[in-house]
Amino acid sequence: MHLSEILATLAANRFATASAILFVVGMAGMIFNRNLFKKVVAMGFMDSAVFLFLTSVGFVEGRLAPIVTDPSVPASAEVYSNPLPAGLVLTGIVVSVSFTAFSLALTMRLYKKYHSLDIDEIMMKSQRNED
Amino acid sequence: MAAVIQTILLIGLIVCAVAANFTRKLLPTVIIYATFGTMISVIWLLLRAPDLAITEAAVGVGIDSILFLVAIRRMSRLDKTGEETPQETAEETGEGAAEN
Amino acid sequence: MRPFYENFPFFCIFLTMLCGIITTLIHDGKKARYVTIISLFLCAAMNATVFIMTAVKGVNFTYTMGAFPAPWGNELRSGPIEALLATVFCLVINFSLMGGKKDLELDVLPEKKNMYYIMMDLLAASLFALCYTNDMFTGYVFIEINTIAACSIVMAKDCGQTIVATIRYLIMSLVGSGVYLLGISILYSITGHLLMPNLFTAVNDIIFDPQLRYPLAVVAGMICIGLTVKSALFPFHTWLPSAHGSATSSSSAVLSGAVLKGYIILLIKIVCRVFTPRDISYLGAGYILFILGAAAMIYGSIWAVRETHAKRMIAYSSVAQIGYIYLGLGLCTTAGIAAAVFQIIAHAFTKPLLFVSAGGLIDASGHQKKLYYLRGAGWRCPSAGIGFTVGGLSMVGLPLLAGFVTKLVLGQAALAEGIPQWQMITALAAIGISSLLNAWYYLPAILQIWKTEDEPLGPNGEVYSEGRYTPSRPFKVAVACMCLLVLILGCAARPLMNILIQGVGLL
Amino acid sequence: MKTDNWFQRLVRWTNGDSKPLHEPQAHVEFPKKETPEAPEAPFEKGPSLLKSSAGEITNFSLMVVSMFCCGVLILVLLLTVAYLPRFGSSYNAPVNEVSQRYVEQGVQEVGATNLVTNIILVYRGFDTYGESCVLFLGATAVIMLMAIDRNNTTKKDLEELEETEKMESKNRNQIIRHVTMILMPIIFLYGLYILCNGHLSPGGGFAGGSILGGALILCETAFGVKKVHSFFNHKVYHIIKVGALILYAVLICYTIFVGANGLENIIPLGKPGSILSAGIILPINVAVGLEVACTMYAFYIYFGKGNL
Repeated sequence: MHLSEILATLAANRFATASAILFVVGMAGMIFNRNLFKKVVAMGFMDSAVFLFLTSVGFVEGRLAPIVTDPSVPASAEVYSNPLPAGLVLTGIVVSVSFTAFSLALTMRLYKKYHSLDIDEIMMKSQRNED
Repeated sequence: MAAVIQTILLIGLIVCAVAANFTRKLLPTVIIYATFGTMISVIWLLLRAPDLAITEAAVGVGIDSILFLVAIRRMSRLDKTGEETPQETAEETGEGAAEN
Repeated sequence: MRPFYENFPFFCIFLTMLCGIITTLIHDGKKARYVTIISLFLCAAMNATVFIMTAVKGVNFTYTMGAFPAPWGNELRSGPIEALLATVFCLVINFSLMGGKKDLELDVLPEKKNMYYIMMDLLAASLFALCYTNDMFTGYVFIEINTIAACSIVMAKDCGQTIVATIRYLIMSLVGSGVYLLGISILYSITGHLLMPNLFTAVNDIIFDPQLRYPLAVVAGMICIGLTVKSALFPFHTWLPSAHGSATSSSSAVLSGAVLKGYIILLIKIVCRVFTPRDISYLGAGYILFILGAAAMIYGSIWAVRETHAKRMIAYSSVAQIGYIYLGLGLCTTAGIAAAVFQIIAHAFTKPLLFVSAGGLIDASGHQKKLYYLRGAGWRCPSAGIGFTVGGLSMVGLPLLAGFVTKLVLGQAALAEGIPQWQMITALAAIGISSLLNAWYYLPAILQIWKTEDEPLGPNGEVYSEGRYTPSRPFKVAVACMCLLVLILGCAARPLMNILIQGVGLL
Repeated sequence: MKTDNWFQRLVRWTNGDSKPLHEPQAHVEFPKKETPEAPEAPFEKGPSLLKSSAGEITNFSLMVVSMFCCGVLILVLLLTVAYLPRFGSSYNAPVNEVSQRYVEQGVQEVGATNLVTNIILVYRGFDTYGESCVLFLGATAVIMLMAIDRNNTTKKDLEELEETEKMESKNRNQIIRHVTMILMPIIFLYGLYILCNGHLSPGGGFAGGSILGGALILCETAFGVKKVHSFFNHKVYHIIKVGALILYAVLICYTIFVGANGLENIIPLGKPGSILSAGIILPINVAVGLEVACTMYAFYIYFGKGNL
């Protein structure tokens, strides 16, 4: 595969390309950023990246949103786009909210106890308390 | 035309995600997060997934940012040094809810 | 009309979920406890029925969740291995709850006890679902339930250290599930399916397609990485010792005995049902799992040798034992996978036994957690001492105990025909070195707890040697049952191995 | 200690006095880190939290390593994307018999004209039930952490909480109050519409429920926690949440059991397109919506106040 070919495909699959970059940015934020609050925000970005990719998989050029306008006429699969990815993403969004809330609650408790959001500092303090 | 709008929005998403990692304060991070949510819900409209757009606008932009703001308010109250104005935060929270 | 027992997997999942929801209204921790334990014993009975029915006939069955057949609706699929593992999980959770009762009362506030049992109920439900599911996305949803419940039972102790451990655990887990979800999304985009049997045919079609082979390899890698992060394989194990070492003892027992295994079962099912073991080794993921497993066996043991904190030592030993499972899985043969499943079962009983009895010993020594202060604790609380001894010796690999059989079957699987020579040598060397290292840290610990002369005083000069410490009856029952199960697994392994090999064929 | 020969070490080990690999009396002193004060911009006046606990990567080598890892990962993923089928084409693998049946027979088989709702609530109802359990667990976990108890709250904290409560009620903003008076009914109505029309138009339980939750939160910010508690207190919260979840569980259990055993489903589907149609979807949407609204409000209130 030539580089030009690859670039052309990347441009055509722009949603997938963007979500790949977003995913890595979010994951890097989750792993390397020391601020707990930002880890939580980065988690939101990472999840959104996956959802973006999944939704773009369901899109078909020139088809309508999967809501049947006239139920008396049998729907044709040629008219509506694929509804399955949207269903999966809907599930995923709600899951990610509960995780956001949970990790924020943990962050707040840690801030209350150690007065810091820096994970390294918090770990150092908690180990010192233990010894 | 559609492709151009989509590309602009996608670049905006990436810029938001990178910017959120490098802001100094926490409040801008939340605002960037809300911007990100708004953009992604527009993208979902473009991708013909209106269910997702509504849910993201309500959950990702509304509830998530409210939670972040409340967390910041609670934590800054724990900071004894801070004399932050509750009114300001309350207004923002109200706006977040009204966006729904 | 299907036979009635085929409904049991579905009943188990929903029974535990409903118990969890109803427990919200029960504010009395004691009643919540009874509800949980009774429902779990019921589930154990139901899962055992499914196991016996399927193992005797040597079949598996699918169960449509709703009126719509498989590619459209959800589906459960059950065979001997799934049912056996679900039974094991019920028993493990129950024994851990029984054995860790005293610690639980100390560590968890009374008004929050019912929430602890909610988490346990839903944890059990998610483990059953992970065992039985036949759909990748259902797997993802229940992985998330499992994650949140597992994190909550770590933080239930509610001191600074456990919250730090929880957030580290949570972040690593979320990275893992994000990677897993991206993996199944890419898989969906190239095959168009989420159901395992349909994926199997689709993957068989495209595996030699030069265009799609690379995405497929990335997918295999991502699914493996996502699930190994969550099950704490060697380079991703950093969260495990702090989470398992600092939680209350029933939580540690459940986490190491059941939670880690849930993800591995899903991985085994994906390896067998979506890909074939041969495909996995063709795509290169099998070798990576094998090498990481071997590295984990040695690395975890070395860190356990250096550790002086009793529960963290056991937690590092978990890292090593998880390595055994991945070593078997990485061999990518039926015998290897059967050995991995056997190790899952053996470790599922041995590690909770160790954690629960360590909790008892620590209790008998005035809550001092360093190994040094546990000296003589075996005499103060004989049941806990016996439990620790049996568990430790099983880990070391004493014949007639479960751990020995694991090493034996793993060795046999590695020596079978068709395994490359370097894998053979690596596997045998890793098993040998790891056993030696296990002996190095478990034997002194066992010797110490039975030592009578020069018992230490507590840091403030307390004397523990006077008076015996009386453990509660559930504790004794739990320790006795788990010791017995470890012995049975060690003595009667041959028939079980036959069932497992048959079951892996049916996966 | 280090001068011991191997035999003495062995003896000490068998006595359980020391660990062979463990340095005797290893006491790790954590170096006190000098955190350089970040240069303060003149407009940055405020609590220290909002100022400079950004926690960026300060260590240079770590930064290089992380950049390298990210670069490699991005390259791997982009190469994968390059091999993926083309975006938006109708020949892609996901456009297969599975999605075809969802589109063509969804309305007849399940009854809702919103095909996404069909999928998440009926075809793949088990997944979605698991998802609402995640929400339930999230709420339980947050309550477990944030509810006021003797572990996380001291007397001083309680006093402080009361003080802020008083201060907030004193200078509650008039503008917000009036705007809320006007907006509240509209938002509630909108939420209910989205909730109950989930099988006919975009939306459904999750979106509608979070809008309702948002309305409750707005109510709390404008009128104070006491006003909200007059109609939504701890007891009501528990009853609604558990009731909704049990209703959901019973409905989904019934459909699964009946469907799997080939029995006849007695719930009528109704005429597609009317509000009372689509069998179990409408009650499930209402149940989910109530649960989500309760959960969102609980998140908010436990974050801010620590009790409901």
